[in-house]
Amino acid sequence: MSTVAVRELTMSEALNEAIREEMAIDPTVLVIGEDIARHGGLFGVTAGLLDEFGAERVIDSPISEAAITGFGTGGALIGCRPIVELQISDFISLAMDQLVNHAAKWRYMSGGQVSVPLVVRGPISNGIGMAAQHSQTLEAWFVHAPGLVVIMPSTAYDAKGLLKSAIRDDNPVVFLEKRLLYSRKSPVPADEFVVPIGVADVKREGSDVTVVAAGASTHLALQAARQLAREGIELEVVDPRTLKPLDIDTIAESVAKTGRLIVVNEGARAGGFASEVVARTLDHVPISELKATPLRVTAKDTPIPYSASLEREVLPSLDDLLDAVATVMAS
Amino acid sequence: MSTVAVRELTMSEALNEAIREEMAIDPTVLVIGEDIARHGGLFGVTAGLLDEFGAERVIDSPISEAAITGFGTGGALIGCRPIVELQISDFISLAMDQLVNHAAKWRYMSGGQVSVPLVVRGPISNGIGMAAQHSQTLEAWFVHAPGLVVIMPSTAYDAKGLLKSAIRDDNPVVFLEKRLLYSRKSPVPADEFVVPIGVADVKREGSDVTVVAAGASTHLALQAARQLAREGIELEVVDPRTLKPLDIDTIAESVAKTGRLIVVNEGARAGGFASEVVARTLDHVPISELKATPLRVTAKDTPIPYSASLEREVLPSLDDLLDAVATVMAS
Amino acid sequence: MTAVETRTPAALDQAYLTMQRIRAFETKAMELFAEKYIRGSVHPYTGQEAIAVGVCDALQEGDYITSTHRGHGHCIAKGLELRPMMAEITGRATGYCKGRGGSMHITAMRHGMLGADAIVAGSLAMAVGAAYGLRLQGKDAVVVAFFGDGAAQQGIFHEAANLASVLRAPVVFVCENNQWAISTPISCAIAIEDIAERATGYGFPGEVVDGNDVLAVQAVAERAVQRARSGEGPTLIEAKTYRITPHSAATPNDARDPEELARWREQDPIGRLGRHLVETGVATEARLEELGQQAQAEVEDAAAWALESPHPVASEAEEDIYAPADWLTPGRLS
Amino acid sequence: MTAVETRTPAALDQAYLTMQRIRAFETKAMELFAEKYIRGSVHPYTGQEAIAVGVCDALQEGDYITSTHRGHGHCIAKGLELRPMMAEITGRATGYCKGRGGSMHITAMRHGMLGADAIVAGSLAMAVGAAYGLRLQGKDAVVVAFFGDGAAQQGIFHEAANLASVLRAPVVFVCENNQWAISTPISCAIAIEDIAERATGYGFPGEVVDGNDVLAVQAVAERAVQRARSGEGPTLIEAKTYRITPHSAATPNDARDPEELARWREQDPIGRLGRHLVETGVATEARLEELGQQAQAEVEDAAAWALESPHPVASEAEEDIYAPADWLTPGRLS
Ligand SMILES: Cc1ncc(C[n+]2csc(CCOP(=O)(O)OP(=O)(O)O)c2C)c(N)n1
Ligand SMILES: Cc1ncc(C[n+]2csc(CCOP(=O)(O)OP(=O)(O)O)c2C)c(N)n1
Ligand SMILES: [Mg+2]
Ligand SMILES: [Mg+2]
Repeated sequence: MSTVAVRELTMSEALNEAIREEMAIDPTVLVIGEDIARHGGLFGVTAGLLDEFGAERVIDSPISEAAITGFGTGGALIGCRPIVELQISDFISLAMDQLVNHAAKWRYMSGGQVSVPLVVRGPISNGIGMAAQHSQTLEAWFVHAPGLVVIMPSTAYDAKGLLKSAIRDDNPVVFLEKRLLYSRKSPVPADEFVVPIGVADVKREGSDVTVVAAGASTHLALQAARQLAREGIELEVVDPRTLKPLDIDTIAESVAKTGRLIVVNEGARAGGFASEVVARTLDHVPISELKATPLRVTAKDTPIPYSASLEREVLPSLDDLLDAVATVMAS
Repeated sequence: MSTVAVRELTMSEALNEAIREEMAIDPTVLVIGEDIARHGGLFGVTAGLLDEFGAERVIDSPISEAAITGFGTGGALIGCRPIVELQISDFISLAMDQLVNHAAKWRYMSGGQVSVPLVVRGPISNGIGMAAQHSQTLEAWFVHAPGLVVIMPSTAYDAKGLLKSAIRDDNPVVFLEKRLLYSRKSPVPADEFVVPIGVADVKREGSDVTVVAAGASTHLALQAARQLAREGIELEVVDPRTLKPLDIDTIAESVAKTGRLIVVNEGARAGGFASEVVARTLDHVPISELKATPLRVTAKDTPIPYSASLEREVLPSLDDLLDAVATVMAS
Repeated sequence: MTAVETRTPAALDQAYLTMQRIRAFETKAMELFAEKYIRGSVHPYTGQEAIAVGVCDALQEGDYITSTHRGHGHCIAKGLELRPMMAEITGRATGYCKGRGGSMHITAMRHGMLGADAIVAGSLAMAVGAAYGLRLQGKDAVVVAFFGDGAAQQGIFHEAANLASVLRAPVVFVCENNQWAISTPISCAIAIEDIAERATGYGFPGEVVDGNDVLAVQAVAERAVQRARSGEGPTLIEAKTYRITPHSAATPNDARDPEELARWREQDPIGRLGRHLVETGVATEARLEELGQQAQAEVEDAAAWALESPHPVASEAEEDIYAPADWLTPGRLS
Repeated sequence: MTAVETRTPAALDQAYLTMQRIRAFETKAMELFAEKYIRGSVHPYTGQEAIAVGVCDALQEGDYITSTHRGHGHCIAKGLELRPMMAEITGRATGYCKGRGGSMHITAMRHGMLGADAIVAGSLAMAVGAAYGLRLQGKDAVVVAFFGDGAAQQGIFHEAANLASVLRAPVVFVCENNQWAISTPISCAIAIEDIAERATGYGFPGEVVDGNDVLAVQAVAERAVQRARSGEGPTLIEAKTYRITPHSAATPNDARDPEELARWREQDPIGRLGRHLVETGVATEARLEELGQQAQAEVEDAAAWALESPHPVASEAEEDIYAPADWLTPGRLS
């Protein structure tokens, strides 16, 4: 009995709705983070929650990333569903032990006695001159941490549906939001909905090249696809949405169809998520079924510089992707 | 004028010699860590240094992994060459911010004004029932951190030569030692020598399959090679020794020769170093030159369990490697 | 020794028995390690029994604890059963954690044991979150976080203590100052006398107690637990003690001054409670002897049971990583 | 205001000028951000000038500082030049860091500036290591680590303070308590009055000072620096102050009570020093006016120079990641 009512929401509005709805349904959901209560979060994701749900469930924390992550894990162990906001996702580096050695492992180490329904979320803040310590894209670290779920949405719809699922999920979820997408509007149904974790979304169908791209990279891929369509080259854009567990079936199916794979990712090149997608795909699609060598379009293997000209040079660009497509189409 | 004098040393003796020699040459070299002075390190790597060089340069630290890593970075900035021991390499998770956001980035962020001659070293402690928080193989995280050098030696010779180079190197180096290799003896020249950083070593030549494997995995690969040689299958075992920067030329050259690539790595499967080697190799060797789809032989994507039967099941085994070889030889 | 009147003979009997259980359990565990039935390591709680027992006696049904690498004593004091504990540390399928956790990771939710943690100080913030979450759920439960003197130098100690204070979380921080961290004396780790002093930097009370006096520990713990339960916030208890065994089974060499060790052996908390019970006529030597033997017997039974238990099936190694999910229904499944 | 006798008119003149330079620099930086010449953000030091100036006046050639996201004031007080600073924050090749660092990452080794750090509290342990390393090299240098009130809740603050104490590192911790961390009042961050109290938990002195009184700050800093230099170990200075601008250019909305802000504006450190200089006859209104204009002019010149400077060449983006290496020769190359 879902209606067709659909609004245009920014991603931050969509995320805000997701948290608000889940807090309204489930009194064990709480939010903690720096400047998330009074200020409503630096990017508005938690705006209004303090007034609606009170200071007991919407907590402005001291600047203690490790402790608030551990706090969330402890709360999750005894039946709450904490959402921990890290103001910039780079700061997860201060909580890696709490996240990886504790939240991610507690269920396994306990032999399945406990579950850890924790969400740790924060923005990926590159592209706006925040420099090296505020501009990292670190999902590869979390993908390499068994026990974690890793999500990176590209649209307001996916962001809302996936955050609701993440809050309801009984596992620790790292939820990465691209800061430059917060203000981007897209249609979101007014009715209650969730987006399943672990299911990729083919954002555009195409027969020539499979482009796997999540978050901001999805839009780069779609932009390239629109442009190349005029030249008669059809990209299939697969947005994994969840990076761990990865929906390899959808990716492999697409690559088996197109015979060509390009992975776009804003993380540093060495050891990045793009490498994982390439290697993982080869477990499912033998090279005999490939028409071209898989390519990665990633950030350069450098810290992110401050100046605009340098940052532009380091991050993956439309031209980089177009060149990659030309290469795989040529072979 | 090097002599032929060669002793058999364990890896921990070799590491100890490397530090001792460098401390004797260079008064700015200091060592800090938990139980590294009085006790000489839990695994003897720093044994005797306190007596020889004194408490000012050989420091038993409080249990503060983040601070001692930052301490090392600060010392490096003003001209010292600190060696920070993390008692078990898993504890680097407590220092990720200091290591990645500080040590790794300071030179770049300063526009090349400073260098950070820091060594952060510690054991990979799996295989002996230390369980999930003491048994991780995390090099993939560090490989994904531009600015870091990452080293993982497989022999006493490489360990000594590479640690000396790491101490002399003007960049932050993460030096990962396999605990089960500490007591393994191999020949080490009595004369002064170094092993260059960033240069792989072909530990065994072979024509059929290139097996890239570092640290403990090198020995698994060599074991498989010896066994398969009897069946007429020749593995070429390439030990990268340095994981970042990776000597891709040597790897690519070998793969171009054999047409087959298997990467062995003890890290968790998803987002592991093996994925990087596969993707990186494809940048240099097109699939048209490959006889088989590249394979990864890794740990399962799980936390490391305590019990022997479970831990054995999770870590990569000789059988896993033999199966992989059979697969690539069959295609 | 602190006045005894507050406690019934039965309770004292029980405290003595529990301390003997811990002592016997650790002695057996070290044997089993030597015999290679236990992998990794064992960190005996020997000499510190009065702290776990005194503190846990101050807790009630529904309260929780977190523990450390040296956690067997906390488990036993919190009421865990010896058989599944032995099975866990010998890596059996019948262990509390199905053999996945081992000696440093015993978790037993049904006994209010949130888990032992092999990361020094790693569970302090978790304890604060659990305490806060329990209160949010309307329970008047308290969480006790045990940790060592060495752990007090970890950043998370500072963050967790401060966070607990501003949130008035019902948590009690119990620092077992045995004056050594492996081979490192406390004098190399801090430049102050009492770790308890640090509580003033967070705005809650810090108390120093003789950690080898079970009755003194219990008295201090009761005040702290009461304070936490009534919503007044955390307390930091520093219990001065000493481990009378080496750091661990895997680190047998002990560089500590034998005389220091000898002095502390005289302060053995079990001996002290025993002498006190006899002097005050609460128990006879014979009764103490009997309790010691009972503890021995229980531990032997647990070990035998454990060693007869099956090892985990290798094919199950990939189970229990993720909890089942059903995002269509809010609230937890498991 | 603290007695003035200790300082020459010239020194006071200089202090006033430096504070005006900082004020003018930040005002200009906010303009340049509004005009999109600066990316990311700018965190003005406005209102806290007395702290950087008072502390850096206590330092000598060869001493170092570490700084924060709010670091321009520390840089100017430490003697960095305005032109390459402006060039850095406008992302030019002529900046101290060739435009790679930006506003939150100015490093200038030749001026003893080890670097600003955008990770709150991130450079505290680095400061300890630098201080210790300098002493190991036989230099009698001191390192000052500036940080905010919010930073005092980070674990690394605790670890660094404790490590500095046990190693007696020649470091001075300067906590600029402006009572807010972005939108979070100090009352939500700590449950104590003075952050300086925490020093007792590490075994070194903690001192509270009026952070808007440059002479008072300088007096306290001189004691602390002297103590560090003479090998007696660290000091924690808590300077009470207030930022009279919003948190940053990127976070313009300011929820703080306007009356609170107004009260603090009356305590403006520049105004206070100025009034003091006039009252004590050290300077005339005219002279102060002149100094203010000089600061303005220097800043305008720096901005003009910066905006005429070239942007970094994109092709150089991958330079300066790794230092050159020659493992055959011990000792550093760069
Ligand atoms: C984060 C971390 N660092 C180091 C270790 C290695 N380690 C295990 S026990 C121990 C000493 C702990 O000392 P303390 O906290 O006093 O506890 P005790 O062993 O004395 O009971 C150390 C350094 C660890 N397990 N975790
Ligand atoms: C580790 C970390 N957490 C959070 C932030 C985001 N942040 C930047 S400034 C700031 C407030 C810092 O407050 P304080 O230390 O009092 O310094 P102030 O801004 O008041 O000068 C925060 C939370 C950060 N940069 N680093
Ligand atoms: Mg101890
Ligand atoms: Mg502040």
